[in-house]
Amino acid sequence: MLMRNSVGKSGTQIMAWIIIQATINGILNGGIYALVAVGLTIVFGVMKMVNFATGEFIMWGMYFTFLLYTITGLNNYVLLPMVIILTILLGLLSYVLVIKPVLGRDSNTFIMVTVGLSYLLMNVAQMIFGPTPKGIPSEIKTASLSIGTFTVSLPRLIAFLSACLLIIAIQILLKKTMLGRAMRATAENAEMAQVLGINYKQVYTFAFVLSCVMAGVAGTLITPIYSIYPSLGNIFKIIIFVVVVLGGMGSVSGALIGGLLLGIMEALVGTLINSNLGPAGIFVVFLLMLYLRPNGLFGTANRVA
Amino acid sequence: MKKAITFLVLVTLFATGLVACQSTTATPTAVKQEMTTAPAVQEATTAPATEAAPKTIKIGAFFNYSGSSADAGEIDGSGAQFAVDWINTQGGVKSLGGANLELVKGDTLSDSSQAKSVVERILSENPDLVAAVGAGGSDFVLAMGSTFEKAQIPMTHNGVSSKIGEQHYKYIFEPVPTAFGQTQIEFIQQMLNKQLGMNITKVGIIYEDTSYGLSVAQGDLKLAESAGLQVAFNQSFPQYSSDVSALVTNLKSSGAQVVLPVAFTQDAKLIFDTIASMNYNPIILGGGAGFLYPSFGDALGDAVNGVFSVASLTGDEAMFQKNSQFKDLASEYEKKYGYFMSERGAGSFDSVYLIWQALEKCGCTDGPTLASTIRGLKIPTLQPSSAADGSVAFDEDGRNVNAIPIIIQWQKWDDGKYRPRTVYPESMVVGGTKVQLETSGK
Amino acid sequence: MKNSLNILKKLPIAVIAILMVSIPAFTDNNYIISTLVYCFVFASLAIAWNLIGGYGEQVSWCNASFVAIGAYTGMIMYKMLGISPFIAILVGTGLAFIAATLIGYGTFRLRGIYFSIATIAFGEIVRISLQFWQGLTGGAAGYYVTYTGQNFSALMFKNDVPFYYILLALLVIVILIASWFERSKIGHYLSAIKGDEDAAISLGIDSFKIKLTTFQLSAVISAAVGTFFGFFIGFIDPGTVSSLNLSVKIVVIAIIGGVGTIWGPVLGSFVINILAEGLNSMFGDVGGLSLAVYGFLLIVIVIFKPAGLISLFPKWGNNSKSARKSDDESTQNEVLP
Amino acid sequence: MTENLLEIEDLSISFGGIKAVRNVNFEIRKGEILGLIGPNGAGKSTIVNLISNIYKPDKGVIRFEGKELSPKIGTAQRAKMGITRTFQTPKPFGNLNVYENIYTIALQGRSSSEADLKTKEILNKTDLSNYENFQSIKLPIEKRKFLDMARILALDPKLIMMDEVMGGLNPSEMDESFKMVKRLNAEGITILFIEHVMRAVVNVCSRLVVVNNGQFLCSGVPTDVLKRQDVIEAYLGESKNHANNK
Repeated sequence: MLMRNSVGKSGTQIMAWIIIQATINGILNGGIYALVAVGLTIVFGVMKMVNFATGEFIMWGMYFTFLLYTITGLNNYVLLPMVIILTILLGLLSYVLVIKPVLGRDSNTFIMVTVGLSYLLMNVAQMIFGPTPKGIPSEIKTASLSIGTFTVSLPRLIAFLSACLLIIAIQILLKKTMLGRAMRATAENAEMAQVLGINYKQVYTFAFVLSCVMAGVAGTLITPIYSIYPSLGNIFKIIIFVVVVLGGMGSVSGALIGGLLLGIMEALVGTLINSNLGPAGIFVVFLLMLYLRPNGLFGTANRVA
Repeated sequence: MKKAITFLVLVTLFATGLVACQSTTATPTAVKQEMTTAPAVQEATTAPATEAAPKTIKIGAFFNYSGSSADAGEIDGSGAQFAVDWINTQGGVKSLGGANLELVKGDTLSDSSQAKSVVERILSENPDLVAAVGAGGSDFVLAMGSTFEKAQIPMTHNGVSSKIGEQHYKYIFEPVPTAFGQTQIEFIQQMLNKQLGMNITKVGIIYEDTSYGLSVAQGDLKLAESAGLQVAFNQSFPQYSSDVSALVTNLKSSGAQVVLPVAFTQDAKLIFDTIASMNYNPIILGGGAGFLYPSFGDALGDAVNGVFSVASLTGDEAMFQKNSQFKDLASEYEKKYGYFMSERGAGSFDSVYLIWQALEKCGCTDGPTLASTIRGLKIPTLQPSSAADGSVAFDEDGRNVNAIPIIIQWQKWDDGKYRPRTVYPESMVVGGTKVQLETSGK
Repeated sequence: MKNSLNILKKLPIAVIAILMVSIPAFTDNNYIISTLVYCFVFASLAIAWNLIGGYGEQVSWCNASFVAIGAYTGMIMYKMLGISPFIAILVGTGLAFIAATLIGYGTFRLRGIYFSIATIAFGEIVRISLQFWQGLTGGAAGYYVTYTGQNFSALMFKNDVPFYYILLALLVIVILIASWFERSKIGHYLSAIKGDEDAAISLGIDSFKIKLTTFQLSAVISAAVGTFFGFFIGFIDPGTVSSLNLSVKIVVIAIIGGVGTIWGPVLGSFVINILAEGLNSMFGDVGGLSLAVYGFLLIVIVIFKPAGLISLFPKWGNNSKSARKSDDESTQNEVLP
Repeated sequence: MTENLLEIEDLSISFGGIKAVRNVNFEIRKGEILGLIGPNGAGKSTIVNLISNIYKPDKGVIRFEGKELSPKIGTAQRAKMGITRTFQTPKPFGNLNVYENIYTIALQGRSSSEADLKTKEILNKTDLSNYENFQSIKLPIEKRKFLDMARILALDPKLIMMDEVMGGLNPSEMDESFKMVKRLNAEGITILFIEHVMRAVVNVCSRLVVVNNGQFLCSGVPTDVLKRQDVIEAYLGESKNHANNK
């Protein structure tokens, strides 16, 4: 069909262009997947728990950005530090009121409270900001770099690059700092860590808040791309689980690779077969992964964050 | 009040159940409670219906006030609420002793599987409910339809889907048109190609994979091909996508000159931005829905200028040219809600307006009579109509056979704000509004 | 353990049974009837989930997919071939069995959360497929029942009372299956696996087989309920019967009620459904408020009732091993009895 | 000459290049208490895991009652055949009480009434009767070890591999355990006793096999084996050896 309609160029040229462009799109979108998945990865890796409210923290990050924009009128990237402060507060609040009381209970409990939390965050957002999608005027939202006939969406490129930076930063935090070592020890074995004099409660607090901050940062970075509305979290709700597991259960760098893989996969399937099957493509690949390479792309069963 | 009672009954039923579980000794009381509470409901449900000449007439408004489609729900609700206030300030239903209309909100939670039970609840809480307006979308209408049929309560809705008519409902009325695709294709042929001398041969159709998207896009496809246009690309995408670049990549390579997208706000914005960011400038002729919301204009800013879309109706001069009593509606509405009267707002206004007119005409509140009165109405509404006097005309399936869709273009109004303006068909265009091409798709 | 059998014989059951059977006689309010039908449906679904998710602590996020498989099979066979749902139910459950085998076979060999995540992925695949194969499934437009007068074999009724009795009967059957399961060998083995999988295996229990069988049972029940549920709500599309939200609701009901117990999910279903209705009825006018309160209450219940609401009724909850476990976890630091 | 219950021929396995067990050969005779000793990381637990097929050997043969055990025969199946093992840290089914812990296992191949009788019998045999309705995760450590044993007995095992059962017990508790081990053995159950508490070994074992660095070192009756120079060296070397084969 595509070939029939391509004026001037030959079918194969068109195909080549499509495939390359699709790959570019895939990489960029994969960056966003990685970005939003980092938060979940940390909690998952350190606390061995699934946070169903991650999407809502992203959404709140966007609303914080919107709020600060309406007050200050500043560009969303400039607002990042202030957003981080606000998300830290939100994260701490959620941790103290919701997570702390259920520490040490089974996984079902944690799932339940985070499901409840996501309902709460989503609908409180609607009550405060209303259901109508909000947007922040951004001069770059449709900007793109052209490389030959190929185009690279600027906001997505920025999101992608910052995803890489964030992940490097977190890797350094985990590998080099005392706190990072404590987190990894706790991830390995909470009891053992306690024996070694690590206060795992503090580590958990830090891990959870850090993951909220990551989600918040992701939110700020994607404001030029998506409208801001209460149920935005649903866009990513499912995909981030896949990214996390594909990346190897709490491996931060794994999340990046996992995100990219899914992004490219989705783009290629979506472009070459049918954009409705893009997501399906993801999940089929994912199930295959589970069967063939159960520990994710990177090795060990209980991966350290 | 009724709310409380019904809810209470459920709780007691439930409580008695628990009491029973807990201790066998408590069971006699449990049963007694049951005995006493249940008939209470029957009284409650039957009593008010017998009142003559009610002071207020209750109309149910079933929209998605919360959940993922809450943005549309808010616009729907505002239109209906605005209509009710507008009617009451004019003295309510005169033929019923000036009874005021009262809107009873039913929140369908953006979940069509809940729609049915929401309707059931509102009906049981308000046994004196006279009529209803809706709905979040055609799938919601389909989910509620049978309930209204059984309860014999007329409902007017703004959900667009050929499927609804096929149900042969007796109490469901659809003032809005369904032939969107036809108008879009006509517009390309008549306006763009004939009058403006463009040479458009290739169109691309992309639609979100929902019942609404399906029904609009399928219309487009058939008609475009029969009209000799080449459909260079035709594909759906999942609602609330994280990325539509796959779609746009193909679209661009297909060389479509006009893109017919069907989507709601969030996806509409994403599509639009992606098209722009890929340095691709087709003419964009939206399939209604998200391309008409005020928030679409806000999200795009200046970029919205020149975007076309098909619509059932919109809040510009066109809608009151037939009937001067609507003259200041749009401005009053915008003053009250802070955003212009869009398709959905005007549509749900119409829904209430029709019920009001029917009530006036028959001076009755019983479902069957009211329904037949609505079916018999031949009055002008906001809905653009093929009839000279702009009147509606319902067939036996409750479709408004006179309704015709329009094409709007987002243009800068004198106050510097961007709003949709009717640019096609000519019969509906007023005040020398012209299609502005140089801006489109930028 | 042994008294779980007697429980069924206990008087309260009889009382509830009489109560439930007689309710339609007391009210002609279809809303109350239909709300109770919802309670029955979700009680059955939550019990089905509870088999694998509660007794086995293998959290499944795709039980909605089995509901969808049941509902769609029923609808499609009726709409296209005019076959009564009472027959279609056999096909639906069969398909669900196969689906469960496919998921379980790969993931039950793995430990930890793999199974859970795999179910999420599978759920999405089902939803997307239902959306995509429009020819068969009607795509996003879905299927809907067109009411053409009473017709029992086609599950078409003027009001919901017949559904009330059908789904009440189904619930009773499901409860009986669950209580059989709790006493059965496989039930015992599963709770051993839940206790310590390595130990269980080293003691001769084939955990893979046990988990798979349980999951299949859970799927089959869900599909059976799904067939009737589809005809009851009269309109199915991928978003309604196959969404992660529906799966989550099932899980919520089971956990709030009390996992690893027979009556927990039943209790949970009544609480959650009536709570949701009540909240929507009370706060429906303020968009978002009712769901916000809903979320808040979920958190509160989980924090303060770790073993689920069933722990409010000791003699109903505590006959179950798993319920007792959660209690212990919440009171780990208490002194030995 | 008593016949062999289990024979190991030239058994080897390596994890990521590290040879945890290298060409080990030894046999377990019917009815004996064989002590498998060696310093930490010598490969004792790995051998147990190989016999119960938690690990699959890279090469080598395991024969049980003369028949070769193919790697296809899984852990659970072997347990049913009578090849059972305990873990270094007891693994009770925390969600069940003591009775249920045993009953569940006893159910295998028995009707519920038979299982009930079996459970009662085992409870007495293992001095757990007064803990019958005790929540197993609340049991004191030495009772947990007994519970592990009790569950195994529900399988009517032919071979029990006891992996460092004496760890973390005080002398009096140990003596209790000795009695228990001897009693079981008296009932004709063969026991592979993995230990590095020398006192325990000397007390219980009729014969010893010593492994070091994953290799067979020597075997014989406790008294002379423990006199051997290489054995003593192996143990002295233990402090330098920090590898962990679990």
